[in-house]
Amino acid sequence: MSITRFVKPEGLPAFLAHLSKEARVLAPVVKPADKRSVVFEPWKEGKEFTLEKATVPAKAAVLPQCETLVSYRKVKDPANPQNVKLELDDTPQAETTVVFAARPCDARGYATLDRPYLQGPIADPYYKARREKLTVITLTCNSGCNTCFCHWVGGGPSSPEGSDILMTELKDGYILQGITPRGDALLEGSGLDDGADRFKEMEDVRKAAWGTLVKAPNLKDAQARVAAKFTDVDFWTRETDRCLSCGACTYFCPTCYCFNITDEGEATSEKGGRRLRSWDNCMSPLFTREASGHNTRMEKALRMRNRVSHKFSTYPENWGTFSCNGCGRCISNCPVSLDIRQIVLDAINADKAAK
Amino acid sequence: MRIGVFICHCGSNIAGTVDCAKVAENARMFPDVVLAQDIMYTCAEPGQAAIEAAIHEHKLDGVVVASCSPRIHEPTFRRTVERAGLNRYMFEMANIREHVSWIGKDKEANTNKATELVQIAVAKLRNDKPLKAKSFDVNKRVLIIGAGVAGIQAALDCAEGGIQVVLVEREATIGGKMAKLDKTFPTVDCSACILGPKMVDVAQHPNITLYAKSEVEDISGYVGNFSIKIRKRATYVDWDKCTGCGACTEKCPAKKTPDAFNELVGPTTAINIAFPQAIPKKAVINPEYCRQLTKGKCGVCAKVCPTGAINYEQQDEVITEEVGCIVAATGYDLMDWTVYEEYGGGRYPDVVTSLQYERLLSASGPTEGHIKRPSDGKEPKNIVFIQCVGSRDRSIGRPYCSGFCCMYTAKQAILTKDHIPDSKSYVFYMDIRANGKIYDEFTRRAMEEYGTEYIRGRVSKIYPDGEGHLIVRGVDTLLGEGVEVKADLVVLAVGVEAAKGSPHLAEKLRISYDSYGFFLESHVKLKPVETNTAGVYLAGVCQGVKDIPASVAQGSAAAAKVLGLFSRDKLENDPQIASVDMKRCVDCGKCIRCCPFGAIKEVEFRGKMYAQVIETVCQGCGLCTSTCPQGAIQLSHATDNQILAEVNTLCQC
Amino acid sequence: MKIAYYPGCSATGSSADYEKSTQAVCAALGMQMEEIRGWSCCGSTPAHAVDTQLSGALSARNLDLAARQKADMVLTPCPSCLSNLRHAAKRLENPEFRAGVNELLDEPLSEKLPEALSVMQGIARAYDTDAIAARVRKPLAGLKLAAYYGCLMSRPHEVMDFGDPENPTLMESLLTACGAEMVDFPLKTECCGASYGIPERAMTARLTGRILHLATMLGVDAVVVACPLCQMNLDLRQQQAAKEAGVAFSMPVLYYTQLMGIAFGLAPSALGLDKLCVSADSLLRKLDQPAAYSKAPEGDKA
Amino acid sequence: MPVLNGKELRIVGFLCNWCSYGGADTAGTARAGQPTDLRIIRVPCSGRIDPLFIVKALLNGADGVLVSGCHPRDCHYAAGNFYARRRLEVLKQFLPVLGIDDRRFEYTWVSASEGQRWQHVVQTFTKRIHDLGPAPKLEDPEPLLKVVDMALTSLRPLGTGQKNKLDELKAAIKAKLPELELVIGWQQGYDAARTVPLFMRTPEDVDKLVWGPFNVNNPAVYLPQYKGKKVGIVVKGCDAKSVVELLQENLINREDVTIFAMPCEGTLDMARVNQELGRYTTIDKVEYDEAGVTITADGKEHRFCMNDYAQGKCYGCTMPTAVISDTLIGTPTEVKPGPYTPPELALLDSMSLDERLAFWRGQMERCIRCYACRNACPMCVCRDYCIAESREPHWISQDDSTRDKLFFQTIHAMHLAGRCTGCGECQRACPVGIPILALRQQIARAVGQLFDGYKSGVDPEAVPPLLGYEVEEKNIHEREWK
Repeated sequence: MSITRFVKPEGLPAFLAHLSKEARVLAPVVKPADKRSVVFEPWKEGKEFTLEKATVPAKAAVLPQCETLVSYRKVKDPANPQNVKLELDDTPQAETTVVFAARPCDARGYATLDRPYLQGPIADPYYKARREKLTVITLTCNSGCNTCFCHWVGGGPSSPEGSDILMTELKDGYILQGITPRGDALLEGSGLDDGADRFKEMEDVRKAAWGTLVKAPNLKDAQARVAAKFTDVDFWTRETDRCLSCGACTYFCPTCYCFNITDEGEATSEKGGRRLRSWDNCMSPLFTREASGHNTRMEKALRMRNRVSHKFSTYPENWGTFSCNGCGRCISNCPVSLDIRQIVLDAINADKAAK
Repeated sequence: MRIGVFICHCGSNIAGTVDCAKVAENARMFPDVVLAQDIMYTCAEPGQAAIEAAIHEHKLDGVVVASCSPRIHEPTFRRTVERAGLNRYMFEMANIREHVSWIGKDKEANTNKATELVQIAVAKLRNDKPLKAKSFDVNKRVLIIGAGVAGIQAALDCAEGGIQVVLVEREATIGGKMAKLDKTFPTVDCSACILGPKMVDVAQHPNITLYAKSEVEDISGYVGNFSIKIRKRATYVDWDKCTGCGACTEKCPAKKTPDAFNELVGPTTAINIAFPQAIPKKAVINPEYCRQLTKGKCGVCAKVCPTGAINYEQQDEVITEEVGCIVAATGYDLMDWTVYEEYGGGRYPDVVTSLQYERLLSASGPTEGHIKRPSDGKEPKNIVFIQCVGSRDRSIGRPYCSGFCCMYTAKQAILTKDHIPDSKSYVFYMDIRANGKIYDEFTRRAMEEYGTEYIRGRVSKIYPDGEGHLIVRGVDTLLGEGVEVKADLVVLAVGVEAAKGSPHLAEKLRISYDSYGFFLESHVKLKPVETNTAGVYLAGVCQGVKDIPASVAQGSAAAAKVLGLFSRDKLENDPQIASVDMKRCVDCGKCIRCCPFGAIKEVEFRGKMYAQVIETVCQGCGLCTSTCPQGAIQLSHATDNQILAEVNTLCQC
Repeated sequence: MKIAYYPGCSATGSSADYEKSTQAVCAALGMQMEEIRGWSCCGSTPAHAVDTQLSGALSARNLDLAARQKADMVLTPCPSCLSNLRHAAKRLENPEFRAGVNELLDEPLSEKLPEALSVMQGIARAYDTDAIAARVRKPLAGLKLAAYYGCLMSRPHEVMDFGDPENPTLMESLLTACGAEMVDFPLKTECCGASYGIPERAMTARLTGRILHLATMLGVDAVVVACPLCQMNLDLRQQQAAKEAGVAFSMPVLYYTQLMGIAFGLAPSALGLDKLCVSADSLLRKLDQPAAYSKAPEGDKA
Repeated sequence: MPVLNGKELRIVGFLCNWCSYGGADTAGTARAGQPTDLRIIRVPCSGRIDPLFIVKALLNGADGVLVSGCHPRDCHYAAGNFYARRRLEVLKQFLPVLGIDDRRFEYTWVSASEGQRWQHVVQTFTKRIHDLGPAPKLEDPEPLLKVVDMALTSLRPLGTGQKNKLDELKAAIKAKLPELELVIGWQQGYDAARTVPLFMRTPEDVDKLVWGPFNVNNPAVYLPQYKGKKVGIVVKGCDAKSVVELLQENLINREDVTIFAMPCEGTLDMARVNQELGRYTTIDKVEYDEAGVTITADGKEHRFCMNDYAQGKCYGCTMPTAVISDTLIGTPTEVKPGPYTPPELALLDSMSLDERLAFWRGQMERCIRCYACRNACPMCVCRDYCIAESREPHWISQDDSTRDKLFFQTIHAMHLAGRCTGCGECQRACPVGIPILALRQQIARAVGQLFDGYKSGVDPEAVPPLLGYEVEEKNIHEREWK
């Protein structure tokens, strides 16, 4: 029986305050505008927050849009300006962080990122430093939405993967269930009332959530079908006619993990220079443009092929599971509503139609 | 990169209010700077030697000099670094004299500002790239526009220098205004005698192709490769056949044709030769007065012409000439003095311009040298000369002095005495401007030996007294009283302005001109015969008022420039020009549309279209670089990154 | 186009003949002019020398009265009045000056003031040469005249806007339309001595002498003027000028309105011809007109 | 090396080499005393000065920027300063919308001989900047999150376009399809409550064509990539303006593009529709009527009347029917132009300078540089080589800083000066809803005031204002240096 705690809605701010004593708490905050959006921001005492699904996933907790890998300074000897001392500092900056009210598809993102960043031949020290200090409290979904399809790809409205604590909304409050030892430890120290008596109610709510989902198609041979489509460029061209090759789908995706490295700043200035790692966007032609100007993926169809194939065939080839969590952000945030589900289904059904 | 920084004291000009040693010390901390020292006089020989030595010793690949304005010594120091084997564009300057030391006494602020200016110079230098000038071959032919005395001199000097000359003259004969003069000051030489031989030389010189009665219609191309369209006006006479015998002139019935060459003093015939020594000595028909061409019936000249040279159907002809550079020697015109109603506004026939008077004095003129009053043909006894008519007069927009009128009036006064011994000449003047060799002595002779009465004052009114005389009323400021002279003839020393159509020609040459139409020289003191447009030179009054000796001198000066330009087989272009990075160009055409010199064209490469810079036409203004949204076209030595380096160094918050 | 008329002080006094002939000619042409009710002196020469603000106010008041009578244009025969009215209008363009004038007057000036022109300009604007020629009954054929404008009417150009300041030609065109032959009179804008006739009599005599001498040399039948002061200096002081120049003069000096009146066939008495010192009889006889009464003591019996 | 704090402020000067730099030299030679704040950067010509240098300086710590070039007509390169004059005036009108006081930037013309005038210019400008004090930094103010007021009244009745003859349009397209490679239009998206661009190559594709308030995308964005190929496009009024602007800059050839048009009665603001719909799994049905649409999602009915839920641009639209078209189905609707300020611009107008700076800091923080705004813009034909992501030239760092993100928006706005037709796609495409349209609307308003009410995308022959110049500018006059 895992540790469970219960908290009333009014008790949440106190809970957050408790958490933010030792950690930076990232909570979803509403950004009012004609087009309203929800983004994760460091929570401070008295700051408003919401439990809606965030427009931008909390990937930045482990893979920030831009981080300094190395900061370097060249210190010149006034007497002899020719010899220059180089000071380097490549210690990863990591801060104990709690992601509050992520969604199962966000949390599962961390698991998807862990594989290449930690379980590969070399673990990325920067990612590792942050990942080890991260605690994820995930709010399970009580219903699906028009763009979610987590249950198509092995996830679900209450899938625990990547989370330390699962939080479920009940009629009069929230029950928090510890998943990992780190989660349990946090709950024990949280001083909240015990939630064991509400455990049964929690399971019913979670099962009910599954009921609201639209039946998922079977994607078991999606990996093979998508791989087979690799050489059919016409297919990809027709699928991406309307794509604008901007970066909305990749930057809003909780599982995209490609990055670019650039040097900025002047080594000899007081602030010194910095080697930056920032998100990269495989849908942009810059991703594969070579110094000569040649580009292996000049057409956007090839770039789309690369994105979809990576998530549905190459990643599964390496790690055995899709790297798409079905959060649907690439669909809801796309200026032309390009639907990755449609592409995968078209790839799967294409041979049936051909037969 | 290894940069050397040299801070100049400039004696006390900089060191007076800038701590040069401190600036050098600060400079040592800037990126890539391996050497920073201050020098007493960097531009002087030892200073330059110190830089060259430092380049060798410290294996520098970039130099920053902080001293005076780059507009003065950038070329100097570029040659210095080049002598030391460094590319001349791996060099930057910081202006810490005109922009720092000379404009403020606060030593601490000046030193800090000087340091910052050196810092941004270093920042720009770190982004500079070595640039090589490209060479292109030169068409060693010169176009000279205007065949007055300056144009003739330039043409002869160029031709003597072995250069092919294309000489274009708008009038039917060369010689310009000087050909119209009877005598010239200060020697009272006969103008035709000293100019005539040069005109003949022009006609006979094998290197000179003369296009008389022709105008430049269009100029395209660039220094070394200009393409000129010349419009040969129809003269209705086939000049190859015409021998200049003048038979047609005698028989032509249209005797009332206005004689432009003789400044409309007397009438002439519709077909005529301007004056006996005209070059080319060929007849020309004035289409507006020729009865054959206006009413369709006459044809007398065609009948009498021994060689059948008359051709009424002749049309204009446009010829294209390729040349390497151009000399503009288009001379001047007299301003329209009829704006002066007080002098009769042109209604009184006996009020004539100085040039008309020259034609009256000239033996080849309509009156064969006898001075006659245009109204009644009588010989005038009292002749009044009025100076500064349309010069030094801001009220009609002519504030400048026309330079040579005081001298030719003295000459005309002397000649008048010779022609009419018992005549009396009066000269109303403000100041006598006689600043040439034996010029003042010449005007003294006019006053003392020839009894010309010089009255210092302006004339307020000229009016006929009803008895055939002209009352000239003015004031004698030296006596402080009004003066009235009963004159038989009044000669106005009319002011000078640029030849008609100069602004239009300037636009074709792509040179600038001032509000009076005179062409703008590159530098009023140091480059009077060059313009800001490479390959276009000036000579004579088209650049500004001057007398014959100065015009001739400028003719030779322009020729010297041409010969200098053509002394090399290949011309080097200025490498600070734009270039297109084909990888980034999306052929949106914005740069092509905004380039003032049409120096960018669209080229096709592997099936796609790109912009490309014509290296010899690009002048390096950088308009295209700031117009291209994605920075695909960059002006070398002023690229976006170079300027951004300076901006980022200053604004780093 | 409503026209207001500003006669000026001399009209009711020394230049009554100019006034009579102006009214007659305008009536003959059918030009309705309504005299400004309650007009005052324009300040003439001395006012603006003493206080430009006050002199501006004087003329501005007249223009304002015309504006209140809904007039679009104000015509005045006398060049001095014209100069003052137009100078005032020009100075009113400067807001401070206008505010100063408004204080001086009982109530502020109306926004838009009518343009002041000379009667001659009014006639020329309203009727082109054909319309005037059509009105001529007795063409002035055979008459050789010299038009004399004086120094004030066309200067300064930017205020008076009366054609070329050195060579105005409006009188020539009007009188040519009436059939007269106009000579090119070079001294048309020379000074006649104006009000210096009193303190500097000799100088005025010399100036008028020169004008009359040239006119005589050019063999004209009369000098035509449009200014009361010029007429007086040239006509009244002809003997003094003759003494000064040492030449006998008998040159009639008429107003252009008198000549136009003659051309329109109006009665000499309606044109005040009897007021002339140098009788115009020789001129009239030339036109075989009944001789106007010579300067006999019997006065102007019809 | 910072400025001497306390004594100096950071004033950057851009001077043209031939005249103004010479003028500064002349002032120096004449020992004309001047304050020391100004640091002069020499450029070949005032035409070389990209307004973005000035914005880059002002956003990164400059307290004042002074630009000086040759007097118009004196330019050594003939037309350099004519172009500069237009660009710099547009920039000066644009700065206030960012929250930057436009008095901190000035441009003037000083010739090489005018040493004294240069001294006066430097003294006056330096004093003005010292009076204004140090420039506020973008990071200083607390983020201000104000929302655009979308309660607007339309210049014409908004509707759902049920009267247009969609079948006639489909027939017309099918007729022309054989000679065209494809025709671009709209089709239903992944559910009935949205549409997505449709690429019609076969008659079956044409059957998918829809016309109604959900047609929010601007198909013109795809035309430049098909330059040289025969394509067709179905356009609303605003889309047609983008086509005309592309023609004005010959980024497409008129003979290659076949334009189908129908009168548009307005489009829905999908942001507010989705917000009203909230979280749902399936759309049951969508009913259209004259005044609006009724969407039933997960059994719950939602009413969207066009007057309340249209996009901002539709309320002020004066050209609902395409300006040019080859096939127009239906009669164009006349709209009498009336007073209308775009809602985003109205919001910015209502704020003080400092509030605007705080506003943009608050908005740009959440931008994650996905560049959907750039790629949705039909005018951004150089998107693949954009200076937002390039090192040659290197305008912006990849650093996740609010200042660089705001700087990109100014790049986009300045590049659109005199070209933006106000189609609003950039703002609609922004996933985090930043009201960036306000910046483009401010520039369009300035261009309208400066160039006699010039509107882009209306006349295919007109030259975009910043790609041309007048020797005598009617509405741009040199400011005296009082």
